Amino acid sequence: MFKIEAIIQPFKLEEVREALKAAGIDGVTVTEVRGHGRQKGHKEIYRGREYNVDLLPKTKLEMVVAEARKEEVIETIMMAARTGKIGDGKIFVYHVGDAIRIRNNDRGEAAL
Amino acid sequence: MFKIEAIIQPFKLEEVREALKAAGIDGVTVTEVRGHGRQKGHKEIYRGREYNVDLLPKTKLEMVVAEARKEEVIETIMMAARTGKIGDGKIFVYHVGDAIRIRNNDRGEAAL
Amino acid sequence: MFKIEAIIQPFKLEEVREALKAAGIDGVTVTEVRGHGRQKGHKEIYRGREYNVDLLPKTKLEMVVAEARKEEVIETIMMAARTGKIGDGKIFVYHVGDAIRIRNNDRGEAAL
Amino acid sequence: MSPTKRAYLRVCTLLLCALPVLAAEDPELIALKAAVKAAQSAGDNAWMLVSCAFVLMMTGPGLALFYSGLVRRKNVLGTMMQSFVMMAVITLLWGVCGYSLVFGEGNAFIGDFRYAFLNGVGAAPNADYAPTIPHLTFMAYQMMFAIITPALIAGAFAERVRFHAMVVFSVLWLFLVYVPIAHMVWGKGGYLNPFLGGRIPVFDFAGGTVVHITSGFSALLTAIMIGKRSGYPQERMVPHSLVLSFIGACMLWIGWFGFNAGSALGASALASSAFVATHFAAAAGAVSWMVAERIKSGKASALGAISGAVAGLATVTQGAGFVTPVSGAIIGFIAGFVCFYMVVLVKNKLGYDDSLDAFGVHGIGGFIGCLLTGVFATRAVNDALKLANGQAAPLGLVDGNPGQILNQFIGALIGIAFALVGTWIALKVTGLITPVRMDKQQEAEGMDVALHGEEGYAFED
Amino acid sequence: MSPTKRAYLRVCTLLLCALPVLAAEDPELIALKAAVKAAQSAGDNAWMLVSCAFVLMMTGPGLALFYSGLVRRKNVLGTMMQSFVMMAVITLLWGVCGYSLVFGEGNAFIGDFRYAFLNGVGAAPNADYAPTIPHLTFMAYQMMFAIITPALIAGAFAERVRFHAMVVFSVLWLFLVYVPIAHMVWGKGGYLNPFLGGRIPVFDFAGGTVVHITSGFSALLTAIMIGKRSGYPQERMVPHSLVLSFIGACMLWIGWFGFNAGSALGASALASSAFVATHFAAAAGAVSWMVAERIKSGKASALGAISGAVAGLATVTQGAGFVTPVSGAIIGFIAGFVCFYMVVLVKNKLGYDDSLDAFGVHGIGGFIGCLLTGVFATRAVNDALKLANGQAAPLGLVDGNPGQILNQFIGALIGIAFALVGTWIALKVTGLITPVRMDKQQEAEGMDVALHGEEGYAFED
Amino acid sequence: MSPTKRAYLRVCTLLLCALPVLAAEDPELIALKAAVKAAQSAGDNAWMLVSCAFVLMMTGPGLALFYSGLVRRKNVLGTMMQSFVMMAVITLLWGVCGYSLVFGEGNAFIGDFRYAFLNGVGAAPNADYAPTIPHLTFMAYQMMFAIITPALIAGAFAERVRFHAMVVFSVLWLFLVYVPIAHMVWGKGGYLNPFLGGRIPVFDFAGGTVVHITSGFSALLTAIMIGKRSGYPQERMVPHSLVLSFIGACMLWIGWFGFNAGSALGASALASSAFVATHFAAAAGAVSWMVAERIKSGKASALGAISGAVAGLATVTQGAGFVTPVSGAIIGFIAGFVCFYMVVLVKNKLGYDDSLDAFGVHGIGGFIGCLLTGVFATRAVNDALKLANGQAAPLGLVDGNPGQILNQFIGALIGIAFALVGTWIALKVTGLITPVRMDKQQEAEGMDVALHGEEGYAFED
Ligand SMILES: Nc1ncnc2c1ncn2[C@@H]1O[C@H](COP(=O)(O)OP(=O)(O)O)[C@@H](O)[C@H]1O
Ligand SMILES: Nc1ncnc2c1ncn2[C@@H]1O[C@H](COP(=O)(O)OP(=O)(O)O)[C@@H](O)[C@H]1O
Ligand SMILES: Nc1ncnc2c1ncn2[C@@H]1O[C@H](COP(=O)(O)OP(=O)(O)O)[C@@H](O)[C@H]1O
Repeated sequence: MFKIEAIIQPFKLEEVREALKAAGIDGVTVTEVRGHGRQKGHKEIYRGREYNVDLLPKTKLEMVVAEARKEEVIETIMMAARTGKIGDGKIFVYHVGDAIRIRNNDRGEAAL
Repeated sequence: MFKIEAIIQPFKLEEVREALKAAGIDGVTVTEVRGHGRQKGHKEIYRGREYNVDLLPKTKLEMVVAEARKEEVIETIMMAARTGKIGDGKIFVYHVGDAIRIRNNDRGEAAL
Repeated sequence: MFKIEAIIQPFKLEEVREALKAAGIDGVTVTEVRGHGRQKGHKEIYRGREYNVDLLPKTKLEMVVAEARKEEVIETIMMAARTGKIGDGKIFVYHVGDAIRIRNNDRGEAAL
Repeated sequence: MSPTKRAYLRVCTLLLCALPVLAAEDPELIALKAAVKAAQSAGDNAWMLVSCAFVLMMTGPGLALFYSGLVRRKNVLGTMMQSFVMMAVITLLWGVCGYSLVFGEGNAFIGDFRYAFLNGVGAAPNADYAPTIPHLTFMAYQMMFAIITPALIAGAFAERVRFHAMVVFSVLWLFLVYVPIAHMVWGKGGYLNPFLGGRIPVFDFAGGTVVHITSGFSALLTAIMIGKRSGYPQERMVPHSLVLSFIGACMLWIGWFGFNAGSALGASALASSAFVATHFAAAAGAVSWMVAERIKSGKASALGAISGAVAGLATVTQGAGFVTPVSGAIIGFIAGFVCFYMVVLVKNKLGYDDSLDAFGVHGIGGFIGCLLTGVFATRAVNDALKLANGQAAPLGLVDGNPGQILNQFIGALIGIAFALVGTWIALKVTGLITPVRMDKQQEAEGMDVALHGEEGYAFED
Repeated sequence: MSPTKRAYLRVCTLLLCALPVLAAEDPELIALKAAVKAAQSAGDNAWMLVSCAFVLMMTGPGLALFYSGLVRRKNVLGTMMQSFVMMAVITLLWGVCGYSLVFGEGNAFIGDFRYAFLNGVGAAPNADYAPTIPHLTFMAYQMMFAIITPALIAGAFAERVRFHAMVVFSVLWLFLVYVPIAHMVWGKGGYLNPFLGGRIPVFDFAGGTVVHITSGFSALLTAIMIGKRSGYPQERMVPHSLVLSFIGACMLWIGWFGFNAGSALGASALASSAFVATHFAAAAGAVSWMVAERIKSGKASALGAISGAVAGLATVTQGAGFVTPVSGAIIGFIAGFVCFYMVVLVKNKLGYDDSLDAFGVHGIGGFIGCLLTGVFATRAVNDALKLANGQAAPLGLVDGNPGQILNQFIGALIGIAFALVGTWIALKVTGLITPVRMDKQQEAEGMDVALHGEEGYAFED
Repeated sequence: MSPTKRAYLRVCTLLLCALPVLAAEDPELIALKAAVKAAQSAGDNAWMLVSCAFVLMMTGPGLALFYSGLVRRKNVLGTMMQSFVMMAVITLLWGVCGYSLVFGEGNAFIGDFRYAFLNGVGAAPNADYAPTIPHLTFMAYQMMFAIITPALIAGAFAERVRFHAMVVFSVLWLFLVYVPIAHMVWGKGGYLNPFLGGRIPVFDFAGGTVVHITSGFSALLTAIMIGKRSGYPQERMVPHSLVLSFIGACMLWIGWFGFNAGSALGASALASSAFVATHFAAAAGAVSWMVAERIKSGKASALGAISGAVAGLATVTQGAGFVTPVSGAIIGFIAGFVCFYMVVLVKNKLGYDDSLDAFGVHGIGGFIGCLLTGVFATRAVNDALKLANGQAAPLGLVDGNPGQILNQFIGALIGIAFALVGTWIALKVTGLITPVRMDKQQEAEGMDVALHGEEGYAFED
C-alpha cells in the first residue's frame, strides 16, 4: 500500500476529487495547509510594518491506495490539478506499513 | 519506530486520548482534517445552489511509537474510537526513519 | 528522498524558515496542529466546568529533501527551533517513495 | 412598561389636560396646548422608538450571538436561528392576537380580542398604558418583550432540539405562559397589577417576573424533560467562540437600556433613573462574578465577566424604575454572587443540563430580583402609586413597607407556577405534533447541517 | 423621507405658526410659542439624529457584514471595503454638491448648486422638506441614503472588481442615476413628486424606487456587463461565514427602522406606523422565505431566513409610511416568496452571476414594493396629499384609486430606465479610466491580498 | 459636553424661565410653561439617553473589537476584557466619588465630594451643566467618557500586561489624570473652563483634551515604561482578525455621534452641527489615510481606512461643536495624513512598541485637534461665549481671534503634563502593588489562557 500525498491549489480541490471519484478512488483525507515552493509570495503591510508572506494557502490530499492503483492515481491527480503555472503543487509517495478499519478490524488492503 | 496515524470522529478525541494515556502513550500530534470514505455526506443549499458535501470533519492523530508498542497502540485506539458505525475511521501505519528531540538532540527511540 | 517533519513552537516559525532559506531549503508545507508531549497543559474553566487542556498549539513543517541534505536540514531546524525548554518539539524522518511536480511531470529529486 | 410609568406620564399630560377646562374659549390657547402635547409626544416617542429598536437588538444580534458563541461550532447557526425565528414568528402572532390578549381589558387573568389584528391600535395614545405616545409605539415596544422571552428559554435545551419543535413549543408557550402572566402583571385589571386595579400589588417595572422568572423556570423544566445533550457531561463541550458571546453580551447591555429605561414609556426622569440603576447593576454584577471566580479558581474570566453583567441586568429588571441607582448596584452585586453560585456549584452538582444557563442566570436572577424589589422599591424614585390622601404610597421595605416582600414573593410563585405548568403542557403537546429531540446522528452532525443544511463557517478558502 | 411627511409635519408647525397672527402683540405668548417650537424640534431632532446613525449603521457594519459573510474568505476585507469606502467618499461628495443637486430647487429632473459646500444648510429648518428639524439634520439624513445605495450594487459584482474601479463607478453612478432620480421623487418640483409640485404622483416613502429599484437594476446590468466570477458556477463558492452575514442582517433590520420610520422626518405617529409596518414586513418576509425553502428542499435555512427578512424590508420601503402595519405584513409575505423564486429559480436558470443577489432581493423587492404601494397606500395612514377641498386625497387601490398602480409603474419604469442607462455609461467610462476587473491571478489570490495587501484572518497564532 | 452647550441650552430655557416673571398670576400659563419645559426635557433627554448608550457602545463592543482584532489570536479575550472591565469598575467608582470630584464645584483644579454616592444627583437638572435634562442623565453621560478614556490607553501596552495590574493602574490613572483634567476643562470654576468662570479659555467640546490627549500621551509613556512585547519587532505580529477590527471601527464611528453630538447636551441644532462635522471628519480621515497609503505603498488597505476614520474622529472631537461641517472635513483630512505619518513612519523609526497605536492616533489626533480648534472655532456655530456687551465672542482664528491657538496650546500642554506625571506615578504605584508585566511564559501562552483560563476560539468542533 502507498500513501499518495498531493499538495494542490485550493480551488482545484473539487476538480481533483471529481476525477478521483471517476477513477473509483473515494477514500481521502484533506487538510488546509500553507506552502512554499517556487511560487512567489506577496507583501502585506499593516500600519507601515511590512511582511513578506510566502506561505500560500494550499490543500493537502492524502489517499492510501493499493500498489496496483498507485500510478493511476498519480496520473489522475496530475491531470486534474494542473494549470501549468507555478504553484500547481507536488505529489509525494510513501510506503504504508499497514491499514486498519476501526469499525471492524479489517486490515491491509481490505481496509481501504 | 512507527508512526500510527488514526483518523477518527472528532467527538471521540477525548476518549481515545484517555485510553492512550492509560496505556502510557503521551506524545501525540492532532490535526483537524476533513475526510471521505464510506460515510455518506450531506447536501447543503445556499440560495438554491446545491452542494454535496462529502468531506466531513475528522480528527487526525499521529503518534510515533517504538515498534514494541505498535500493536498495543493500534488496539487501544480501535477500542476507544469504535462506535461500530460507518465513519469510525482508519488507522495507517508508517515506518519512521528517525526521531529527534529538538530540545536536547536525543535521537531515535529515546526521543519519543 | 526523505521527508523531514518538524513539530515546533508556533512563534519559532519565522526563525526556522529564515534558517532553512539561508541553507537553501525553500520547499515546505506548514500545518497548524495541536500537540502533546512532555509539556504540561493548562486548566480552562467555563462556568465552573474544568477542562485540562494538554493539546497545545504547535506548527508542523514538512520538507521533502534529497538524502544528501537530510542531516543538514535536521541540524538547521534544531538550531533555529531550540529554546531549551520543554515543548520545543520533535523532528521525525520518513522515507519518501517518489515525488512528482504536478506542473510538468518532473519526478524524483528533480521535482523537489 | 410597568403600569407605574403610566401614572408617572399622566402627571405630564395632566398638566396639559387640565388646562382646557379653564380656558376652553381661547382658540389660541387651545392650539398652543395641542402643540405642547405634540411636542411632548415627539420627545417621548423618539425615546420609545429607539427603545423598541434596542430591545429588538437584544434578541438579534444580542442574544443570538451570546448563545451561539457558547455552543459548539456545528450548532452556531441553529442556535442563532432559535432567536431569529422568534423575531419573525412572534411578531406576526403578536399582531394577530398576542397583544390583544395581554393588553385588551379582559378579566383578571387574560385579556380579550379587542385589539386583534391591531384593530384600534393606531396613532392615538392608549391613555391607560402610555398617554403620551402613539398606541402603535406601545404595541411595538411590548412586542419586543414577547419576542425575547421564549428566545431566552432556548438556552436551556441548546444543541439538541429540532427547529420545528422549538418553534411549535415557543408558540404554545407564548399563549400558555407569557400571555396570562403579562396580562396579570401589566394588563388593565390584571390580578397582580397595582396600578390598574389589580388585587395583589406586584411591582414589576420591566419584566423581572414577566420575562425572566417565566423564561428561567420554564428553561429549567425543559432542560430536565428534554434531557442532556448526548455526551454530556463527559465530553468536552466548550464555547466555540467567546468572541461572539462577548459581542452579544455588549449588545445585551446596550439593548437593556431600552428594556429597562424604555419601560418608563417616555423620556422622563424616571427613564434616566432606570437607565442608571440598570447600568450600575450590570457593572456590579460583572464585578461580583469576577471576584467570585477569582476567589474560587484564581482567575477572573471573560465568560464570567459577561455572565455577571447579564445576571446583574436580569436581576435589576424588575426593580429598575422603583429603586435608586445605588440600590441598583447592590442588587447587581448580589446577583453576580448568587447566580455564580447557582451556575457553577449547584448546577454542576444537581446534574441537569441547562446548557447555556438560562435558568441559572434568568430564573434565579429574576427570582431574587423580584424579592429585592420588595426590599428596595421606594417612592423617592417612583411615586406613581397613591394613597387615598393623594400622597405617594410607600413601596418596599426601605419605605417601611416590609409586606411588599411577601407580595413580590407571591407574584414570583404565581409566575413560577404558570411557567412550570405551561411549559409542561406546551412540551407534551409539541411532542404529539412533532419529534422534539434531534436523533443521535443529527446531534453528532450538528444543527447547522442536520436541520438547516448549511454551515456557519466554510471549510474551503 | 418622502415629501408626504413634510406635509404631515407641517400640520404640527401650522398649529404654532398660525398663532402669532392672532396675538402678535403679547410678548409672553410669542416666547411661549418659540419655546414650544424648540421643544417640538428637540423631540423630532432626537429621533432624526438617531435615524441618521441607524441608517449609517446599515452600511457599516450592516451591509458590510451581510455581504462579506457571503463571499469567500479571501475576499472578506475587500467586500467590506466596498461598503466602507462609500461611507467616506460619498459623504464628501454629498457635501460638495450631491445634496444640492438633489434638493436644490432646480428643474423637474435635477436640482441646482445653491447648497453646494453646504452653503445655506444650517440650524434653521428647510420648511419645504422638514420644518421641525435643523436643515443640517435633514441633509445628514439624506446623505446616509446616498451612501448605502451604491454600496448595495456591489453585491452583484462581488469578488471580481478592482477597488479603484468600484469607487470610480460608484461616484459616476451617484451623479448619473441617484441624483436625478432622488431629485425627481423627493426634490422640490421633482417630476414624480406629488407633494411638492410634481407631474406624475409617485409615492415613495423611504426609497423603494430611489434606493432599491435603482441599485437593484443597476446591479443586474453590472453583473451581466462585468461577467461571471472565474470558476462560476462549477466551483464551490459558499458563504465563508454565515455568522457574519447573520450579524449584518440583524443590523440591517435594526437600522431599517431609521431608514423607514426616520423617513417620517420626526418622531410622529406616522413614524410609529412606518416602524411597525417595517417590522411586520421583515418578519413576514423571513417566514415566507423559510416556508418556501421548506417546501422546495425540506429545510429552512439561516441564510434563507435572513434573506427573507431583507427582502421584506426592501419591499416595504416604498410604502412604509403609506400602508397599515397589516398591509406591511402582506407585502412582506409576498416579498419573501417572490424574491425566493427570483433568487433560487430564475437566477440559476438565466445564469448571470449576481453574486450576492443584489438584483434578486433589492431590484425585485423594490419593484414589487413600488407596485404594492399603489395597491395598499391609504389616507388612513397618510393624509398629507390634499384634494382641492382640503380633504385627504385617496391614495392607493384600497382607497379606491386604482390608477395609482399605473403611476407607480411609470415611476418604477423611469427608475429602471435611469438605472440601466446610467449604469451602462458609468461602467463604460470607468473602463476608460481604469481596468474594471481583477485579472485571473488576482481573482485567485483574492481581493484582500491582491487589492489591499492584507488578510482578514491571520494564519499564525 | 463642553460647557458651551450649557450656555446654548440656557437660551432655550431662558425663553421659558423668563416668562413666569411676567405672568406669575395666571395659573393656566404657569401650567402651560411647566408642560413646555417637560416637553423640551423629553426631547433632549431622549437624545441624551441614546447618546449615553452610544458612548458605552464605543467601549463595548466598539473599542473592544477594534483592539482585539489587532492582537494575536491568543490575546483576543484578554484584550476585550481590558475594555469590558472598565465598563464595570469605572462605573462603580464614578458613582462613589468620580463624578463628584469632576463636577462638584471644588477649586480650580479638582471638585469636591458633594455628589459622592450620587447624593443630590436626581431628577432635577443641574442648571450649571445641563438645564434641560435630569441631573442623572448628565452624570451617566459623563460616566461613559470616564469609562472609555483609560480603556484607550490599553492599546499601547497590549498583549503583555497582567489583568489585575491593568485594573489597578486604570483606577489610579482615573483619579490622577482624568479627574483633575476633566474638572479643569469642564467643571464649574475649572481653571481652563471659559464658560463657567475659568482662567484660561480652552475650548474642548467633547473631550479632545480630556479624553484623547490624556489617554494618548499616557499611552506613549506606558509603552516606553513597560517595554516592548517579547519578540517585537522581529516576530510576525499581524492583526489576527481585521474583520473584528472593522466591526469595531464601525461601532466607534456610530457611537462617536453620541460622543460628539451628544456633547451638545440636548437635541439642538448644535447637536446636528456637531453630528455633521464629526461625520465629515471621519470620512475625510478615512480618505486621506487611504490616499497616503496609496502613495506610499500602492495599496489602500482596510486597516488604513478604518484607522483614518478613527483618527478623523479623535481629531475633530475637541472642535466638533465649535467648527462648521466643512472645517470638520478639513480637520479630518489633516488628521488622516498626520496620524498616518506618525504611525507608519515616526513610530517605526523611534522603535517604541505602541502596539495598537493609541498614541499615534489618539495622542497625536487629540493634540492637533486641540490646536485646530483654535483655528476653526467660530461663533457662527457656537455663540455661547459672550462679550461684555452681550454679543457672541469671537472664538478661533477664523473669527479673528488668533490668540486662541495659544490658549489651546496651553490647554494641551497642561493635559500632557498631567498625563505624563500621573501615568508615571500610577504605573510606579501599580508596580509596588502587583507585578505589571506577564512573565515570558505567560506572554508566550497568551493572555486568554494565562490570565483568564479560557480560549477565544475553541479547537475542537
Ligand atoms: N520540498 C517540498 N517539501 C514539502 N512540500 C513542498 C516541497 N516543495 C513544494 N512543496 C509544497 O508544494 C506547494 C507547491 O509547490 P510549488 O513549488 O510552488 O509548485 P511548482 O513546483 O509547481 O511551481 C508548495 O506551496 C508547498 O506546499
Ligand atoms: N483510503 C484512504 N486514504 C486516506 N484516508 C482515508 C481513506 N479511507 C478513509 N479515509 C479517512 O478515514 C475516514 C473515515 O473513513 P470511512 O470509510 O468513512 O470509515 P469506515 O470505513 O469505518 O466507514 C474518512 O473520512 C477519511 O478521512
Ligand atoms: N511520540 C510522538 N508522536 C507524535 N508527536 C509527538 C510525539 N512526541 C511529541 N510529539 C509532538 O511534539 C510536540 C512537542 O513535544 P514535547 O514532548 O512537548 O517536546 P520536548 O520533548 O522538547 O519537551 C508535542 O506537542 C507533539 O505535537
